[in-house]
Parts: sequence; structure tokens; C-alpha cells
Amino acid sequence: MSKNNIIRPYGDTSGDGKMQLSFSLPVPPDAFGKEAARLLLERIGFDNIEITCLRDLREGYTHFIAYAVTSASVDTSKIKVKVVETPVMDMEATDAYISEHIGRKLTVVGACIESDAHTVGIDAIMNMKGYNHRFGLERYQMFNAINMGAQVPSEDLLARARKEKADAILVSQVVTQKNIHIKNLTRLIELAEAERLRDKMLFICGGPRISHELAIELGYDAGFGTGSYSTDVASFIAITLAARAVKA
Amino acid sequence: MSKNNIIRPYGDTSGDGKMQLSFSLPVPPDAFGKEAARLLLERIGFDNIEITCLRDLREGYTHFIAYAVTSASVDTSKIKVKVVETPVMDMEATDAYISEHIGRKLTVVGACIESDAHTVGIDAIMNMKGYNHRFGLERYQMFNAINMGAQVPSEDLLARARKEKADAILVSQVVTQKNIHIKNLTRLIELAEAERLRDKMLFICGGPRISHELAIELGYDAGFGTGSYSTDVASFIAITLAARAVKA
Amino acid sequence: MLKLDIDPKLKTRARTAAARIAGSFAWLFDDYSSLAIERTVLRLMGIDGALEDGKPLPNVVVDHLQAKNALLRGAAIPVANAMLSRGLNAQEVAEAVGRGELDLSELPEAPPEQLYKVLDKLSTQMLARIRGQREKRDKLFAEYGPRRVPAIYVIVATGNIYEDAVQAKAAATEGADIIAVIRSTAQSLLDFVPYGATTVGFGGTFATQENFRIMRAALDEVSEQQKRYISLTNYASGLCMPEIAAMGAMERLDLMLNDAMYGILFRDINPKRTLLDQYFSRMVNAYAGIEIQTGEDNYLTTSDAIEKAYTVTASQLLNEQFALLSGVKPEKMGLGHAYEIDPEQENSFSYELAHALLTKELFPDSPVKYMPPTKFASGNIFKTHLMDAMFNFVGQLTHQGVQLLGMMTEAIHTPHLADRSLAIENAQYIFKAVKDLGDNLALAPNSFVNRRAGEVLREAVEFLEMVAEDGLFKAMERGEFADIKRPENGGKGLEGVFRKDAQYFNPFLEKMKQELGL
Amino acid sequence: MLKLDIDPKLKTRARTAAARIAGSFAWLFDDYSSLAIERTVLRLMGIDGALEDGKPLPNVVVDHLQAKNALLRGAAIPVANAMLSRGLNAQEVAEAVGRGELDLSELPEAPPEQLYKVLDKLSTQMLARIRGQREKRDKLFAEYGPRRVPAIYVIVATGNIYEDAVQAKAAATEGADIIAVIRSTAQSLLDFVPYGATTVGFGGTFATQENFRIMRAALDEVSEQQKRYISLTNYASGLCMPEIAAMGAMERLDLMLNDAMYGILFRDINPKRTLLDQYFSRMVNAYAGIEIQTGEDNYLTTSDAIEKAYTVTASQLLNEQFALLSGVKPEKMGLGHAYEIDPEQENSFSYELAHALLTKELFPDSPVKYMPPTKFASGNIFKTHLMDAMFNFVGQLTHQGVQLLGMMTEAIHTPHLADRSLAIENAQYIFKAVKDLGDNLALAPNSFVNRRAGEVLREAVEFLEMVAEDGLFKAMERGEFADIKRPENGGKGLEGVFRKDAQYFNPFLEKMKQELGL
Ligand code: B12
Ligand code: B12
Ligand SMILES: Cc1ncc(COP(=O)(O)O)c(C=O)c1O
Ligand SMILES: Cc1ncc(COP(=O)(O)O)c(C=O)c1O
Repeated sequence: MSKNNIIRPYGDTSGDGKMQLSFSLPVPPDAFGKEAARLLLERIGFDNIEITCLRDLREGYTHFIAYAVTSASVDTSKIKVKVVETPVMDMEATDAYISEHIGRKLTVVGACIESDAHTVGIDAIMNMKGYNHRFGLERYQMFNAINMGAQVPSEDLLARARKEKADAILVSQVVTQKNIHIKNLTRLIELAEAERLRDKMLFICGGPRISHELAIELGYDAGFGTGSYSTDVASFIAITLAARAVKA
Repeated sequence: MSKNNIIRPYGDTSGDGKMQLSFSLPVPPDAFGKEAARLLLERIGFDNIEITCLRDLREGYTHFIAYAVTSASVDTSKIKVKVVETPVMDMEATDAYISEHIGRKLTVVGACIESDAHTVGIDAIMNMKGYNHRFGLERYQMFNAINMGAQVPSEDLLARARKEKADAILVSQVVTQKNIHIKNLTRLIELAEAERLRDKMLFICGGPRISHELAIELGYDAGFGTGSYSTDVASFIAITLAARAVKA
Repeated sequence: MLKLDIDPKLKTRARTAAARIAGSFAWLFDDYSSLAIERTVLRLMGIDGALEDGKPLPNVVVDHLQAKNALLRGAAIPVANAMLSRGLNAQEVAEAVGRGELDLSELPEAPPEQLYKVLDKLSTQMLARIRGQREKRDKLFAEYGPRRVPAIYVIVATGNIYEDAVQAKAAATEGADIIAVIRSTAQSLLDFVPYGATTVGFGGTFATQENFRIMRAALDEVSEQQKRYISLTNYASGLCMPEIAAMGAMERLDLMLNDAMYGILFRDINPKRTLLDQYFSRMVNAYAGIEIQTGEDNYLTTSDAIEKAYTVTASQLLNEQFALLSGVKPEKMGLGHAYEIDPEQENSFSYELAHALLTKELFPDSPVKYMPPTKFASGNIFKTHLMDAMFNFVGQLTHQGVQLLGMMTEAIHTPHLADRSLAIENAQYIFKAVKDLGDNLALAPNSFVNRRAGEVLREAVEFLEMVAEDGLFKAMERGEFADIKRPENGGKGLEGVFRKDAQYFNPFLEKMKQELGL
Repeated sequence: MLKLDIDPKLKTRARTAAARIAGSFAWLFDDYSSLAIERTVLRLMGIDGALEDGKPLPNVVVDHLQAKNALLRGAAIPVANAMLSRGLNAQEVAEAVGRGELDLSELPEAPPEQLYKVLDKLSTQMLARIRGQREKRDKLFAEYGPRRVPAIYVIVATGNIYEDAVQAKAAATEGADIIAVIRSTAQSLLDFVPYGATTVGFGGTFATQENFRIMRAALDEVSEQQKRYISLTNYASGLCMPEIAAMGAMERLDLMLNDAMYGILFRDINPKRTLLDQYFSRMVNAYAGIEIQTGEDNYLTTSDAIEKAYTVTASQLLNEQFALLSGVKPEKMGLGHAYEIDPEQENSFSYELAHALLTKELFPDSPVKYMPPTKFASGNIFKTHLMDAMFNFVGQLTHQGVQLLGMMTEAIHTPHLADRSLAIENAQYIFKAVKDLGDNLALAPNSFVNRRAGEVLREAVEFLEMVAEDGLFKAMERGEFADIKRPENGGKGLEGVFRKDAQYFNPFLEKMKQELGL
């Protein structure tokens, strides 16, 4: 660990700045190509560049593997992480918390929206059997969990949420190619705003490339990435809604 | 392939700038650490940063795997590669060439200098049996090849070269930790200059982290990296010395 | 030689139950047709192209007929009738319908012999074209030699067919034997096949006939250079199963994802529609000499690979029986299996060895489509690369037919050029390292691997016998497959299924059945 | 169970020839000593520290005695004499010599009984300390449980012992069982052991007693946290073989690189010096309960792993016989073997399986030191990672004793923190995946693996019988080992070998021989 706040990558000597890279370029696998790769890394700002491997990808491309040194650093005292800040309670505690602080079952409606059919993530959060030894929301006494499944049009999700008077909407987005998840999530929020639903319920999204920070940016109340559990979401919903109830 | 000279890394769309990285930082494997990693990559200048993996290295370190996009590019029309420019002839052709253009056997003295004991590389170039179906210099009719082996002090190598009236010195450097190879190679050239041997013979170096460019920078006549063969070196020596003989 | 010690009686029971299940659908296959089948007939008659809004002419014509309540005898006769009546070819008929200039239900009806004659000519032509493609493939394989076992199969999925073509050529040159163009997300739910070359897709590239053609041309080029026939594959699944099969047959695709039940379970397509469409699409594949590939791997992406291993075996047996009904030969049945065992599982490799050997044991002639670890692939590319190596190891050790190479970036993005190349390098290294290892080894009697394989087969037999007893649709309704409940009359596309009337005629179905000896 | 089918007669012939060769050096072991041995004696008597110029006191004293021609009866007696004569302890004697204040050759000679008494006391003390370390190790193993098989062994090599300690702790916490601190380049050629903690080294960190202590303390800390005894290893090779062994014994190293012939062949150290030094150093190791590790892998870094496989077997057999002469028990003999087969070789895995099984077959009780691919490791880290996975696979499948994890950056740099962690991840994944796979498998009779193992053993037997006939030194002179010619009187360090005179006395040698039953 470094003594001060300024940190740099570590290879085998503190702060040596060593990084491993690999990338492909439209150049031949020869000295010319290697020099192109070196120049690219130099252009990015790396020093001590070692191109350790050239792999002929055919059709005019070459794959490079490299080690290089960066002089960039990060001041850890300045890092601000946007994370969900509510504490995480287990199922029993969450149920008890809701009983005590809200006093009624909460309704959540979940779906993989638009073209996305990856239900495993949302199922992990919602389905009875849950994930990694945490039961899903369906199992909670104080949640009425409705899982609409795969490829649900945003319109349908909102309609159902309105119909069920949902307290929260849970959206999953797993496919991210060409940032399709950003487009879909943005459209959902815009529709919700147009339909004056945005302020009536919590909007929560999740998926392997979703962070809380991104979610906030997109206008959601929270975002959950890889390794999230029902407990995280349930606690967040319970505590946030309880707080709002107090305020209101 | 890109239509113009400006190239960028290629993931799955021309010029998308995608690169893979991995590195370690003295931060914990959590959201805070992840943000530190993201900031570092941002600081270096990457966009679209995806930290795909955090691996707990213990003792306060975390290993990150990431994909990110660089906006850096290289203009291939401006690349100048320093490569050995003499054509490569096979053993018979080289022997014939020396007979015809120089008319006598050439003496070369080779060694792994200083603390380096990695003789496989220099042996590949010099020993009878050679490497990858190319015989070594000992097998050539027109070379008198003396291989001094491992851990030869620079002084001893120069003394022997002087004694044998060598036409070329072949130095191998494989260990590169803390740039020891640069130090050793520089010292050899300085000694040679001090002893007025530098201009009496060719100085050639080789090793996995040696490039022709580096060799030139260090004051050598040529440098040979990974995948070099006796044929490369033999041709270079023969043609360069023949040219010098003509000039002289 | 690694050979399991399996009770032959169990094998017989397994096949008997599966045959009973598949055999119970004669009513469906004989008496029904679907919009997709009719569109296929039109495509085979030579109708292609699309309206300006993108709607393909086969859809235009079939929808027109349905709207006019004129589809029950099939699409072939009305179009043949219009050809005779107007002196047009099939394409011109479709275009005229598309322009709204022609109402197929209002034309005078030509005598049946004339209609049959027109259709006989068209179907003879098209079947000759398809046979021609089959023969060309056979010729090229004969010339260049057969595919390696396991064959190296990689995917391209940029969304842009031109970018795909470059990547496919690169991969083939590096050693890939089979290129799969992954389809754009959810194409299976489109009730039409997009027209023309496409450059935008999500998580894959649209399956269109023009895209097939572009890719086939690119691979023919590499085959010629490499003196190795490079096969092409795509997906005949979803609401356009038979259409895509037909396009593949015309454009010389060599393999086709084509599962009997995938659409039902994993795409919520109506059970009847799916079984019916698969019946005809597989017949097209059989006729074209296309190797079908089934989707058993899908069971394991949502269920546990050990607990639910028997569902894979059961599905393989069902896929086999359905395929036989469509005339697919065992050596063209790429039944699916996947290495989806949790790497945290102790002896994961031994479990997988048991499962992979069981597949080989049950289907010795099948070019098994062996799928890589995906579920437990993570953002740790180094670890995923190792899991793929173990997968490649088992593939070579047990001589699976087709190795769908895993990518170290499986959990991150659709493959980059370098990812695919590293996957090929991985396979080539492992395949070479353990080339004949299997010949050195034997299974210890009563070893875990033997016991485990027996256990999975037993579970599969019990499951199939239960399904045979209750009926497939009932079992699906109860969620017996993949824990997903699919009612007989639920799901997408049921409205596209109709009962044929007495005049129904499908010239291709008849001829292919005959030639395939069905 | 994977078990080779090997002719037992061949095994007997192999051991007989090796024993004949090792047994022919009684003249050397009985009648000679070396500077290194004498320095070791001094260290064991308690002399440590160095002059300002870095020259260690044991060297100062021994060089002094040699210069005064007073070394032939060993260093123990003169120093004991000075202790008596001046009333100093051993360290003070050495310091006085270092300051030039004391000439050991000019002191009046105390009566032998008194000298022996001093030495008896000192040697009893030191041997008790060493036994204490051995017992502590045994106790900790008994408490925490034995090492896993194969044990996970990783190297640290930053050059800076403090940086090494952090990396070692990280690795041990992640799962490493054994930490090896790689020595700085060419330390074996130094005729002294540097003193104190060091922070600069090349390609490794200097072996010094203080460095041993620092690392041992770091690992004891982790052992305690992890409730798993983490072993430490270093190199007792080169011109200071016995000194480093003694330092290791004092500081509780648990394993020691300690090959009978490595110095001769790979470091051009004089053959007599090497054999003599290894004899004594191994006795120290045996006494301290330290597991020795031999360097057969080195043969394969310069020669072809298939063609010269028999040299590994021959060297293992010789190392075994020499070790027995020094009192090392088979279960403390980590004989070396390496996975150095060209990945381009077809069936590389099967070749390696044969070689690895042969080692196990010949030395069933040896905690074989199994080395990873290094020669064919390349700058392609992804490929190297796969080669390491195959190595880990064979290690677990054949239950080798100690797995020296390969690093994916083997061809690039000494390991970074993350490289080592990825190597551990690789091993842990593979070890778990194929945990009991071996129990499922048997070798097909007359399979390639069986035939190949038999062939290697036959070649080794023929080679050893030839060497036994000609004599080891003659064979080395002719370059029969590793294609390197080493004349009996060539190489470094011959001047440090001397014939003991009649008064020679080495209290440690005597006592250890007795206790070890030699
Ligand atoms: C299983 C799987 C499938 C299955 C899906 C089955 C199903 N019913 O879900 C099948 C086989 C059907 C499938 C198909 C396809 N897939 Co897919 N698939 C995967 C795979 C292997 C695993 C995904 C998974 O289940 N992860 C496990 C779950 C538990 O993790 P998770 O989704 O991240 O969820 C966790 C968190 O993110 C969070 N979370 C997720 N959602 C939510 C929501 C809320 C509200 C909250 C609070 C939290 C939360 O909590 C969960 C638990 O911790 C991945 C590769 C991989 N290893 O990641 C590819 C992958 C996701 N698929 C991919 C693709 C491209 C496809 C296809 C489009 C391919 C094609 N053209 O055919 C199709 C089409 C699917 C479609 N229309 O969307 C790509 C996506 C690439 C990208 N980044 O854009 C991947 C990465 C594979 C690849 N490298 O190409 N796939
Ligand atoms: C074999 C080997 C050894 C053998 C060497 C045996 C011998 N007689 O050479 C042994 C086991 C003795 C050894 C020991 C050590 N090694 Co070592 N070793 C290697 C290994 C595995 C292979 C090197 C090799 O033989 N390559 C094959 C040859 C053919 O390639 P080459 O050297 O690049 O040569 C080619 C070209 O470069 C060129 N070339 C080379 N020299 C010359 C000269 C001329 C004139 C020309 C024209 C061309 C030329 O032509 C050759 C043919 O194409 C590498 C790892 C690896 N896979 O690269 C580590 C490696 C080189 N070793 C390393 C280290 C640290 C050591 C030690 C210092 C470790 C230790 N502390 O004990 C010791 C000490 C050695 C010393 N004093 O130098 C490190 C170096 C790290 C660094 N970059 O600084 C490596 C990279 C391993 C690692 N990751 O830690 N090693
Ligand atoms: C049989 C089968 N068809 C089709 C697909 C995917 O295509 P789509 O997403 O269009 O359903 C898969 C995917 O695994 C499959 O197994
Ligand atoms: C037995 C043995 N000793 C020592 C070493 C390396 O140490 P050095 O470079 O100091 O000789 C090795 C390296 O492989 C070895 O095998």
C-alpha cells in the first residue's frame, strides 16, 4: 500500500505503473506493425513499452500483447463513489422493517425490457428460489412481486405497474452491444415521465454493466450490477420508501 | 483495414478503439477500488471504460481487468521502422557470398556477458546444430565462430576479440530486469571505445527484448530480437563487411 | 478407448419413449400448415424481395391470401393460378399483389392439371437448385477432405454483414471449420425474414438471404485459398423456421440451428406452431443435406448442469425422433450438449466427462454440437480462457463432432476479432496436445464417471416415460421442461397455424417426402 | 488409478547402476573438505556478520586460515583454540581476526580434550537449535494439517526482500503452500553469502540469513492467520551450498534447492567441489528435516524434452543415491521433473503424462518437484496460461508432490503480483476440476503412454550403466550430461577443495552422521 493518497499501478515494485494491454490493429504482423503498436501506446502516454507478442489475425490485422508503464495516478482521497447507501438487511429483517415502518405489502413489477431476453438476472432477484442462498422477492412476506419476464415492451411494463399501483419498477438490461441498454433505459424513463408515473414509484435497474452511478445519471433511483442480491434491492426499497413516507 | 493512414485499435467495428487492460492497484476489491481503477483509466485518457473484473490480491491490492476505448491513433504513413536492411541469404549463399566478395573466413566471437547465463539464444545463432532448421555459424564454411558461453565479463570478451582479430562481436542479453541489459550493453561499447576496438569490428547484440532500433541507439551496428536466425546475422555480417571493404 | 459401461436396455427404453412422444404428432404434421410454411412455399417458388416499408413479398402474398380467406388450400395453388391467368412468373405475381393490383381470390380458376403442371415445373427447378448446392458441397468436401473432428466452430456477431465477412475470413484462415453468423437479438420473434444486406443488428446480424449469400461467397473464397471447405451456419428457429431453412438450402448453408422445442421453451412461441414448422423446416434441411443443430445447451443456461443433466439427454432423444420423422439422417443430427458445470464444483471435469461420454454413447453417429461454458464465464478473461481449455480438452478426448469454441470475453461482449483468434489458438493447442489421449485411457469399472452417466440416463428415461404417458403438451403445460410452463394454446404465432382443407397442396412437401422416402 | 506397467527388473537395474556411481565417491566424501564446508562449520559455531566491505566473517576466518596454511585440520579447532586461549566466544574470535588483531596460526595450542569440549558444547547447542526448528515445523504441520498434494509453490523475485515479503504473504493468503525466494542472478558463483537484508537484486533476491529470517517471520504470520503452515524455500546451490543449507536449517526453511550435479553442469563449478559440498549440505538438510529439491528441469531448458527425457530419469536416480548417502529420507527428496514439451508436438500431453507417471512410479515416496513449461512459454500470455493449465492438470492427475506454478508472463518478466495470483487461480481451478479424475481412469495395456515410459526408463538404464562403467567424472568430461563437457579439474572453486589431514575435525559432520545413522 502506498504511504500517501497518490496511487499508481503495481507490478512488482511499489508504484511502478506497470500495466498489461492487448489490442488489434490493421497492420501486418512484422516490424512495421510492431512499431505502429508501440507508437499507439506512446501516443496514449505509456512509457517503457514492451510489445511481447504479435499474433497474425489474418485479413490484414495483428493482435498485440504488451506491457507498459503509465505515469498516471489517482488521488484516493478525492474518490467519490456513488453507491447505494442504505444498509443491507436479510429477508426476515426486511419483512419486519416493512411491517413496522410502512405497514403494508409493497408491490414491485419487474421485467427484462425491449429486446432483452436475459431473465436469469431479474429472476435471481425476484423468483422464489433466488440466487446464491438468498431467496427472491417472491418469497418475502411483505412483497407482492410480479415478474413479467423477457422482452417486455416498456409500454407494457408501465401499464402493468400503473394497474398494480406498484411501489417500484425493476428493470433488467443485460445486452449492451452498441449501448442498447442505455437507449432502452432512457426511453423507459421518458415514457414514465410522459405518463406522469415517474414520481409515483421507485425506478430501479440492474444488469452486469449497470452501476448505481449510471442508474442515477439515467434518472433512476438506484442501479445494481454484477453480484447483487435480492437483499440489496429489498432493503433499498424498504428503507427508501419508509423515509419517503415519513417525509410525506 | 482502414481506408486511410490513420489507424486505431479494432474490436469488432473498424476503428472502434477497443483495448483490453489489466493492472493492480493498492485499493480494496470493492466499489471504491473499482472507481479508483476507472479514474486511473480515465486519467490515462480512455473512454467507455468497463471494469469487468476485480480480483482480490490480498494484502490490500486488487487486480483489475478492463476493456476501454482509446481515441489515440497512429498515422501509418509516418511510421519509420529501423530494421536490418540487408537481405537474408541461406547458409550456402552466404558462404558463397563471402568467398566471392571478401575472400577469407570471417571470425566472430560471441558471449552472454556479465551476469547473464542464458546461452540458449546465442547458441541458437552460433552452435553447429543451430535452431529451427537453420544451422549455426559454426557450421558455415566461411565463419570461424568462437562461442565463449555464459557470464563472460565484458573485458574478457573484448580481449578475446582483439586476440582473434575478430570481424564481429556477438553479445547476448536475456535478463532485462531493472534494465540490466541496457547497462551491460552500454558498458561493453564504452569499454570498446576506450580500448579503440569499436571501429575494428562489427558489434552486434541480441536477445528477446533487443530491437535493431535499440541496438543502434546503444551504439551497436545491429540488434536481433526474438525469432532471429543465424541466417539473419550471417547475411548482415557478410554484406556489411563486403560493403565496407569496397568503400575502404 | 474411453467407453462407458451403459445398460443397453436403458438405451432401448429411452428411444422407445422418445419415439412414442414424437410419433403422437401425426395429426399435426399431416393435417396442419402455418403461415411460415406457406411463405416458404412461395420462396421456393421463386418469390423474393420486399415492399418499400420492408415487408417481404412472401408475407405480403400470404397475408393477402389469409385476409381473403383463401389460404386453406395453401399458397402454391392461388399463385400458380395467377401465373396462368396473367401469364406472369411467381415473382411478378407477388409484386402485383404487393402493389395492390392483383387480388388472388378473385381470379378465374385454372384446371387442376394445369396448376399442378406449373407447380411441378417450379418445384422441380427449385429442388434441382437445392440438390445442386448439396452436390456442390459434397464435391468440395470430397476434393478438400472432410472436416476435422471436433470441427472448430466460431461465431461472428458484429451486426454488420460486411464486418462479419472480414472476421469470418480471418477466422477461417486461422483454422475455423465452421462459421456461425449469430442472429440479431430476438429475430426469432419476427414473423418475417428481413430483406437484403444488413449493417445494423444487436448482439448479432440479421439472417437474410442476401446476408447468407454474402457470407457464403466470402467463405467459398477462403475455402478455395485454404483448400479446406469452410461451412456456414445460421439459425432456423423462431417464427420463420422453414423460411430460413429454405433460404439456407438455396444459398448453401451447411448447418442450421434447428431445434424441435427451442421456440416453445425459450422464445414462448406456440407449441403447435413450433412443432409444425420444425417438421417442414427439417425436411428442407434433410433434403438440402444440411446438418441440423439442436439447442440443448439452453436448458443449462437457466438450470443447474448437474441437477438437470437429464433434461439435455431427454431433449436429445426427442430431437432425434422428430428429426427422423423429417428424414434427417443421424449423421446430420448435431444434437446439442454443453459444458456448463460450475467451476467451483469439485470434480467438475469428471462430471462433464460423464455427460459428454453419455452423449457420444447414445448418439455415436451424431456430429454432436458441443457448447462451451457460458453461464460461469465471468469478466475474468483469464479464468474463462482456462474453462474453455477444459471444454476443448473434453471435446477432443471424447471426439465430439462440432466444438463451438468458447470465448474468453463471453461474459463481456460479442467476440472481438482477437477474442475469436485466441479461442482458435486455445482449441488448436489443446486438440493437438490431447489428440490421441483417449486411445490411452480406459474407464475404471464402477468408477464415478460410469456411475454418473448411468444415473443421468436413468433419470432421462424416467422423465421421458412420464412425458410419453401424459403427452408432450401436457408436460410442457406443467412446466416439466426447463421449469417453464407453456400451454398448448399460448405463446406467439398460434394464429398462424391452420388446418389444411381437402384441396391443400404443397408441391415441395410432397416431392421431398417422396425423395426422402417418408 | 493411473498406473504404469513397468518391468520391475528395469527398476532394479536402474537403482543398482546409480548406487554404484554414487558409491564410488567415498574417497572424496571421507578424505576431503572445502572452504565452503569450513565456513559452514564456523557459521554453525555461531559466527556471523561481515566486514565493512561486505566480506562475511566466516570467509575472513577461513581465508585467513588458508593463507596461513592452517586449514587442513579444519576451521573448528583453530577457532576453538583461540576461544580458549583468549577467553572469547567464536563471534569475538572472528571479529578480532577481521580487525587484523588476531592470527589464529600463532596461538599456543590447547590440549585436544579441551578443544573437543568447547566444540562439543557449541555443536550440541547449534544442533539443538536446528532440531528445535525441525520440531517446531513438525508441530505446526501436526496442528494445521499436512500440505496439499500437489502443494502450490510460487516464486517471489523482486530483488527487494521487503517487497518479496508482501508478495509472499499475498500469495500465501490466496492459497500458496510454499514460497520460494528466487536468488539474484548468479549468486551461485559468489564464493560467499552476502550479509544482511537486501533490497536490490537482479532476477531475484539475494539469499542471506537475514532475508531468510524476514521471510520466515512473514510466513509464520500468515500461517497463523490461515491455520495452514506455509513453507519457505531457497537455493542451496553453487559455491556456498553447505553454508546456505546451514542458514536455512537455523532459520527454519522447509525446502532447499539442492542438486548433486547442478553446479557442475549449469554453473561450471568444479565437479569435486560440487559433489563434496552437496554431501555435507544435504546432511545439514537431512538433519534439519528440510526437503531437498533437485534440478532435473535444467536439463530440459537446453535439451529437447522428448529426446533427452532419459537424462531427467538418470539424474533423479543419481540424486536419490547421493541423497541417501547424506541421510536424506525418500519422503524428503523432492526430485525434479518438468513439463517442457513443445506445444507444437502432437500428443504433447500424452508424452508428458508418460514422463510424469514414470517419475511417480520410480519414486513413489518422493514429493516430486514438478516444474512448469518455461522454454516454450512466449510473450503470448494467454497461450502460456493454457500451457500452465495443462501442467496443472498433469500434476493433479498424477499426484505430483510440489507444483511449481507456471506464470503466464514466464517469457517476459519475473512475476508481478497479479501474475502470481492468476497462476494460483489457474492451479486451484484445475486441481479442483480434476481432483479425483485419476481414480476414474486406467491406462490401456500396451498404450502409447505405457510404451513411452518404458522406453525412457530403458534409455536411462543404459545410460547409467555406461556411466557406472566409465565413472561419473569421465562421463562428464565427455559431455554425456546435458551435452556439456566438464573436466574433473576444471570449473570454478577447485582451489577451495583440500585433502583433510589426520587431525581434521568437523564436530557437526561427526555428530550428524551419528544421529542420522550414517
Ligand atoms: C444465459 C445467457 C443467455 C440465455 C438467456 C436465458 C435466460 N432466460 O436468461 C440465452 C441462451 C437465451 C441467451 C441468448 C442470447 N444472448 Co446471452 N448470455 C447468457 C450468459 C451466458 C449468462 C447471463 C446470465 O444469465 N448471467 C447470470 C445472471 C445471474 O447475472 P446478471 O444477468 O448479471 O444478473 C445479476 C446482476 O446483473 C443483477 N441484475 C440483473 N438484472 C437486474 C435487475 C434488477 C432490477 C436488479 C436489482 C438487479 C439485476 O443481479 C443479478 C444477480 O446478481 C451471458 C454471458 C455471461 N456469462 O454473462 C450471455 C450474454 C449476456 N448474451 C449475449 C447475447 C448477445 C445474447 C444473444 C443476443 C445472442 C444471439 N444473438 O442469439 C441472445 C439473445 C437474447 C436476447 N434476446 O436478449 C451477450 C451480450 C453481449 C453484450 N454485452 O451486449 C453475452 C454477454 C454473451 C456474449 N459474450 O456474447 N443468452
Ligand atoms: C532457459 C532459461 C533459463 C536457463 C538458461 C539455460 C541456458 N544455458 O541458457 C536457466 C534455468 C539456467 C535459467 C536461469 C535463470 N533465469 Co532464465 N529463463 C530461461 C527461459 C525459460 C528461456 C530462455 C531461452 O532459452 N529462450 C530461447 C532462446 C532461443 O530465445 P532467446 O534467448 O530470445 O534468443 C533468440 C533471440 O533473442 C536472439 N538472440 C539472443 N541472443 C542473441 C545474440 C545475438 C548476437 C543475436 C544475433 C541474436 C540473439 O536469437 C535467439 C534465437 O532466435 C526464459 C523464459 C522464456 N520462456 O523466455 C527464462 C528467463 C529469461 N530467465 C529469467 C531469470 C530471471 C533467470 C534467473 C536469473 C532466475 C534465477 N534468479 O535463478 C536465472 C539465472 C540466469 C542467469 N544468471 O542469467 C527471466 C528473465 C526476466 C527478465 N526479463 O529479466 C526469464 C524471462 C524467466 C522469468 N520470467 O523470470 N533460465
Ligand atoms: C436452437 C436455437 N435457435 C436459435 C437460437 C438463438 O436465436 P434467437 O435469439 O433468434 O432465438 C439459439 C440460441 O441458443 C438456439 O439454441
Ligand atoms: C538446483 C538449482 N539450484 C540453483 C538454481 C538457480 O540458482 P543460481 O542462478 O544461483 O544458480 C537452480 C535453477 O534452476 C536450480 O535448479
